[in-house]
Amino acid sequence: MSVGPRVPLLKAAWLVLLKDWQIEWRTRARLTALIFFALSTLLLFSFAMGPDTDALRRHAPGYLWLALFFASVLSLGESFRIESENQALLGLILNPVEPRAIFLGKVFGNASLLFGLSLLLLPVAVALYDIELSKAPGSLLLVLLLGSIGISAPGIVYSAISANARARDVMLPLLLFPVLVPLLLASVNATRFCLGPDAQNQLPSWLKLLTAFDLIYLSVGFLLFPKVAEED
Amino acid sequence: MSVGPRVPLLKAAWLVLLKDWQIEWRTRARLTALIFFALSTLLLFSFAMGPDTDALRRHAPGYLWLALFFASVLSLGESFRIESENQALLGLILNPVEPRAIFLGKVFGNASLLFGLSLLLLPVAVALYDIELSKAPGSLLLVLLLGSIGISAPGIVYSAISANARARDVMLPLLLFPVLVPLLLASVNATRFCLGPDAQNQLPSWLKLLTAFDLIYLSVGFLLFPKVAEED
Amino acid sequence: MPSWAPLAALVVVVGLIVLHLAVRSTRTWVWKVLTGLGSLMLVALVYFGLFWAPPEAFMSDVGRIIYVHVPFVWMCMLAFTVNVGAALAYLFKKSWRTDALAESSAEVGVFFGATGVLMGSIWARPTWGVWWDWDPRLISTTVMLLVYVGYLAFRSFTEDPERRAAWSAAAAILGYVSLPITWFSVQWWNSLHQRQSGSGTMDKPIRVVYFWGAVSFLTFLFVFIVKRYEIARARQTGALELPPLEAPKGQVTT
Amino acid sequence: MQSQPPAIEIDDISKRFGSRWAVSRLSFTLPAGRSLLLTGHNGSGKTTLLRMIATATFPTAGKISIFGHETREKRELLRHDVALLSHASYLYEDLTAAQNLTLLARFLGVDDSKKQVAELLERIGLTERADSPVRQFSAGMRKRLSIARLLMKAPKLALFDEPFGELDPAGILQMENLLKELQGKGVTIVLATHLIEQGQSLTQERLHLDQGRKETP
Amino acid sequence: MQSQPPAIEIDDISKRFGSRWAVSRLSFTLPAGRSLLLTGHNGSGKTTLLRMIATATFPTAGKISIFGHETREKRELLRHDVALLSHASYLYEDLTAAQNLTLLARFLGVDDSKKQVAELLERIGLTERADSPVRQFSAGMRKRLSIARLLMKAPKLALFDEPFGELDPAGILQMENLLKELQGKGVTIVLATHLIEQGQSLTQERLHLDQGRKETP
Ligand code: HEM
Ligand SMILES: Nc1ncnc2c1ncn2[C@@H]1O[C@H](COP(=O)(O)OP(=O)(O)OP(=O)(O)O)[C@@H](O)[C@H]1O
Ligand SMILES: Nc1ncnc2c1ncn2[C@@H]1O[C@H](COP(=O)(O)OP(=O)(O)OP(=O)(O)O)[C@@H](O)[C@H]1O
Ligand SMILES: [Mg+2]
Ligand SMILES: [Mg+2]
Repeated sequence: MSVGPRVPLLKAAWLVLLKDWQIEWRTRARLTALIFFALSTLLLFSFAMGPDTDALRRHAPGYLWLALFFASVLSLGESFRIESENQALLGLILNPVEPRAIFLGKVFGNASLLFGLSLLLLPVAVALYDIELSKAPGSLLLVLLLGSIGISAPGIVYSAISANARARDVMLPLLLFPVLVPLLLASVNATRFCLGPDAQNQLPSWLKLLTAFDLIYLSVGFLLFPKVAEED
Repeated sequence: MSVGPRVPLLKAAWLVLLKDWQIEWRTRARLTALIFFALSTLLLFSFAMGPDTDALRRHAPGYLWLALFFASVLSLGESFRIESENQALLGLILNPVEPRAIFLGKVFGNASLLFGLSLLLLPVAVALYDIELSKAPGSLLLVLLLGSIGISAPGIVYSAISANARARDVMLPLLLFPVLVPLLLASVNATRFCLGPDAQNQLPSWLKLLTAFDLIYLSVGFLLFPKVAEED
Repeated sequence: MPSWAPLAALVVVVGLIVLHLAVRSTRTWVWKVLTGLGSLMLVALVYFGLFWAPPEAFMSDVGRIIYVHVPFVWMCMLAFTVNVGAALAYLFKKSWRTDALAESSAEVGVFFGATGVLMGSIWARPTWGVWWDWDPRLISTTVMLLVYVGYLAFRSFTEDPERRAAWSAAAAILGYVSLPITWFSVQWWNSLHQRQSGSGTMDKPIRVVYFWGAVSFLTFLFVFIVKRYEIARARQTGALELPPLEAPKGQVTT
Repeated sequence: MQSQPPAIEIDDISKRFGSRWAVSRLSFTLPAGRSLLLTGHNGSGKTTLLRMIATATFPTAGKISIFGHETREKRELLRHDVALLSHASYLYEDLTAAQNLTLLARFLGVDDSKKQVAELLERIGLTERADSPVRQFSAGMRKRLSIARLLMKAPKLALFDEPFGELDPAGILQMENLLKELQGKGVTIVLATHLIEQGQSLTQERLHLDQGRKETP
Repeated sequence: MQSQPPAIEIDDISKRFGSRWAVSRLSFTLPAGRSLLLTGHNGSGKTTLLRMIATATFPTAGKISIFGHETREKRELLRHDVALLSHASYLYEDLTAAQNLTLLARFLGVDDSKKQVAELLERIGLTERADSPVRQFSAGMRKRLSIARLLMKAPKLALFDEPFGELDPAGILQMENLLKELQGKGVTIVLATHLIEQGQSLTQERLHLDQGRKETP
């Protein structure tokens, strides 16, 4: 009898990621629709607030992250919708693919999607909210990357839970949002200090918070995911 | 051979609505999760904007309607998710139930859900954003009601379309949001004038716009729905 | 340029378009004539726009972009009107032709609209100092474009051609209905906030050149739609023929 | 008495999915009062044909007439009299067996829906599970409930797409009796199945499809 | 040589869904090298039992051992050697037939995946449709692709849940040959079906379930 996984963890995670991209590429719908969704969210914010250029510029980081948040709800849900048809997730686990490989593959797939999306949103935010990107572009990229991972790590766990529950679409935000509040605070503030003046040099502490958040949820998710992905 | 529908249109619409509520009641997940989602959206707004009480109060109508908008995407999607399992929508149409009855039933089911949600959000908005409800409570209710219908009427048509398309969840906002921009403008402004001073008596004209929006989309949707709900 | 020139050009162009639509046999060459004519008019537009017309009162030479900027947005709206007409026609009577026309007009319309808005945006930077402003015209045009970008995205995600045709016809109608509503509500919204919009009164020579531009871009609009329509029809060809009466020989059956 | 129109008249229909023809240039007439066995290998177009007869979808070209009414034009009329038992169950997963049936009864305007639902549940052997949501049903139980849905409708033309699948031996026997009983009542039956012998003993006519075309078996 | 552990050892298992017992106090041993026919009326717990053997779910009480390994503890190990053909197809609807198989091959670490995918597609008769997304497949075509998935895995224990359903006569014949061939290669087979005679001719042991309990048929 063969022993242990035939394909190592990271290779399997990479295969999961490739598979998701393959499906993505065949349907192509998710990426385009996400971009579009995030763009119209940015626009909706400014419509809802009225023509108040000053307030818009001040709150730009908040709008940017909220748009990413709502987009992430859609993206995370979609990520397990493709697995819930024909019980494909179970098929994957029985394949056998280690659940942890699925976790890693999906987290990094989603994070890269969100990161790419945030890069696309930046120029739009410049146009709409009249912000300046050139102050600390490196830190800004880092904030966006850490934020994307921070949304995805707990998001994938909750998305897997709610993919099995009834009323999947609505369960996800129910579970996810409260957990993400600290992340939102940290990302919004870090982004604010990347875009505007940072007199008291607060950026590093927010970055630290973001990193800690990511590491905690990556490891907790890594440990928990097998429990939520399969029956016990 | 029997001729024509055995059950009249409005009766059938009422039955569709009852059925949806029955499913809703059995799962109970949608309503609870919707409330929760809208609440955390309201919270997220205040977090994202930081401690700026004045801006919060000024933009409260915008936040309220944005929360309802994002909640409506979930609610509308769910509305056809229950119909897409086992091709239940087709089963309903072959029953036979007139597609227009399905349209009416679903629009008013969704509108009442959103209206109820908005009523629940009001006290929360009072607590979070420090607004006053007592200025024109009657008009405020009217605005909320008209807004809920205005979201649901085009929303149900688009939701029926995207329920069958790939990447259902992400397709709906793509189609719906741009169309809802005028509704958002009208609702936000009408709500603003219900909550605050209305020196130039602008409320009636916004209410008129809302009513027109509702009537137009109800009738266009009523005419178009059969074309999108069944094959031709 | 004499002030009747744009009108005369319009009569010629519309005549050719009607000829193309009415007489099938002319379809092979009318579009070529229109392309040539349009190119000539464009050259003339460059001359009249850049050298003949006086500089705009407030914006000097940068203002000359108006000769392309505004006609582009007009063409965009014209294309969307064609689109909704095709969608309505499709719902009344199923036809692959109207579906192809709907697709091509929406795509060409988005092209013209996006270019027009982009030019406006480029224009705004030197004159207003920002890329974007909360002007009703900008907002309503952008929202209109978003409606149709969504429409096109939706089309490309739907595989079954018949369902796509029916669904996108419905989406086109709902979308078009929203245009006048957006237009008026946005204008209302802003006028109530007492903001200034960018338009002013125009000098007569400027207006003449500006209409000239509109007519020359009309020819391009027409040619683009016709060509795009032909591509859409070519993609449908497989869809139009019935399968052969007898099964093809030598086919493997399981 | 006027001569009756044929139960099903298929006039040179073709059905395309994307660039593939699922049904090609098919013509066939089922005279009134007779029943049809539909056979063919996997992917030959049986389900597609049944769905077209049931007005769930329509031919890309050609026409189908049921009892003399064209399906596309008269769909509202026909849907009262045609019922389809399909691969898809049309059931609401979150409603119970009884609720699913009651819902259908209400839409059909059945008067004593309560009694009829109870009778049907008894008949398909799900009385005990009447109040379980369909989500918890086994494959065979779902199939049984779909059969009850079809019976509730009391159609004049009943279409069965692989009705024996997932049923246990007792269920298969019941199904056979049901098919005979319906025919005895004058209901026209179309039966698509891979169990050819069983099918032939229950029907009078046969249509064999091969890649969407009529073939002699 | 040491005496072989039994292929399947079911030790007083019960499985509860909500407040209902789908399988109750079941014990059974399938000796190594023999194959099992699983029968029972609709809702008797066949699918649930197979899912438990395949480590897709686990008993509420009691233990199952496969080749001497307890399923809950050794699931990672067992999943390499057990394959399940189920009501659910585990297929990705938006990938093509070939892509679905290639994906599985990659996860299994198969070397010449391209060749093997082509061979399997040939074997199940889907070579022509290799590049169609599964969403466009008919019921029988999906079933065939699921069978290819199972074959790709080359398991030591193969579980079949109603494998004959939806297959055309040629497919049923192929399935029977496949079951014989696997047994010839020493693969242990568990076959749940309602076609009892067919099943009995293919297996040596039989387990009949009635409301989740063992019964003599
Ligand atoms: C310095 C900046 C700009 C100036 C001075 C300007 C000026 C004008 C003028 C004079 C018109 C014609 C108005 C009329 O027909 O009554 C016009 C039309 C238009 N502009 Fe601009 N524009 C500017 C920037 C923009 C920008 C940035 C955009 C979009 C992003 C834009 C979008 C439009 C549109 C859509 C129209 C067509 C409206 C219509 O007449 O139907 N413009 N603009
Ligand atoms: N929605 C669809 N999109 C694309 N192709 C489809 C679709 N539905 C069916 N087809 C194709 O049409 C053909 C006929 O399918 P159909 O389901 O009618 O076969 P069938 O005879 O019922 O087969 P089975 O015995 O396997 O149920 C198949 O080639 C199938 O791939
Ligand atoms: N997810 C579930 N939740 C609740 N009950 C379930 C669930 N799955 C199965 N059951 C119940 O368990 C029992 C056994 O179901 P199972 O699917 O194992 O039956 P089966 O023998 O495979 O029947 P069939 O021949 O109809 O396929 C049934 O009463 C069913 O209602
Ligand atoms: Mg079939
Ligand atoms: Mg079963």
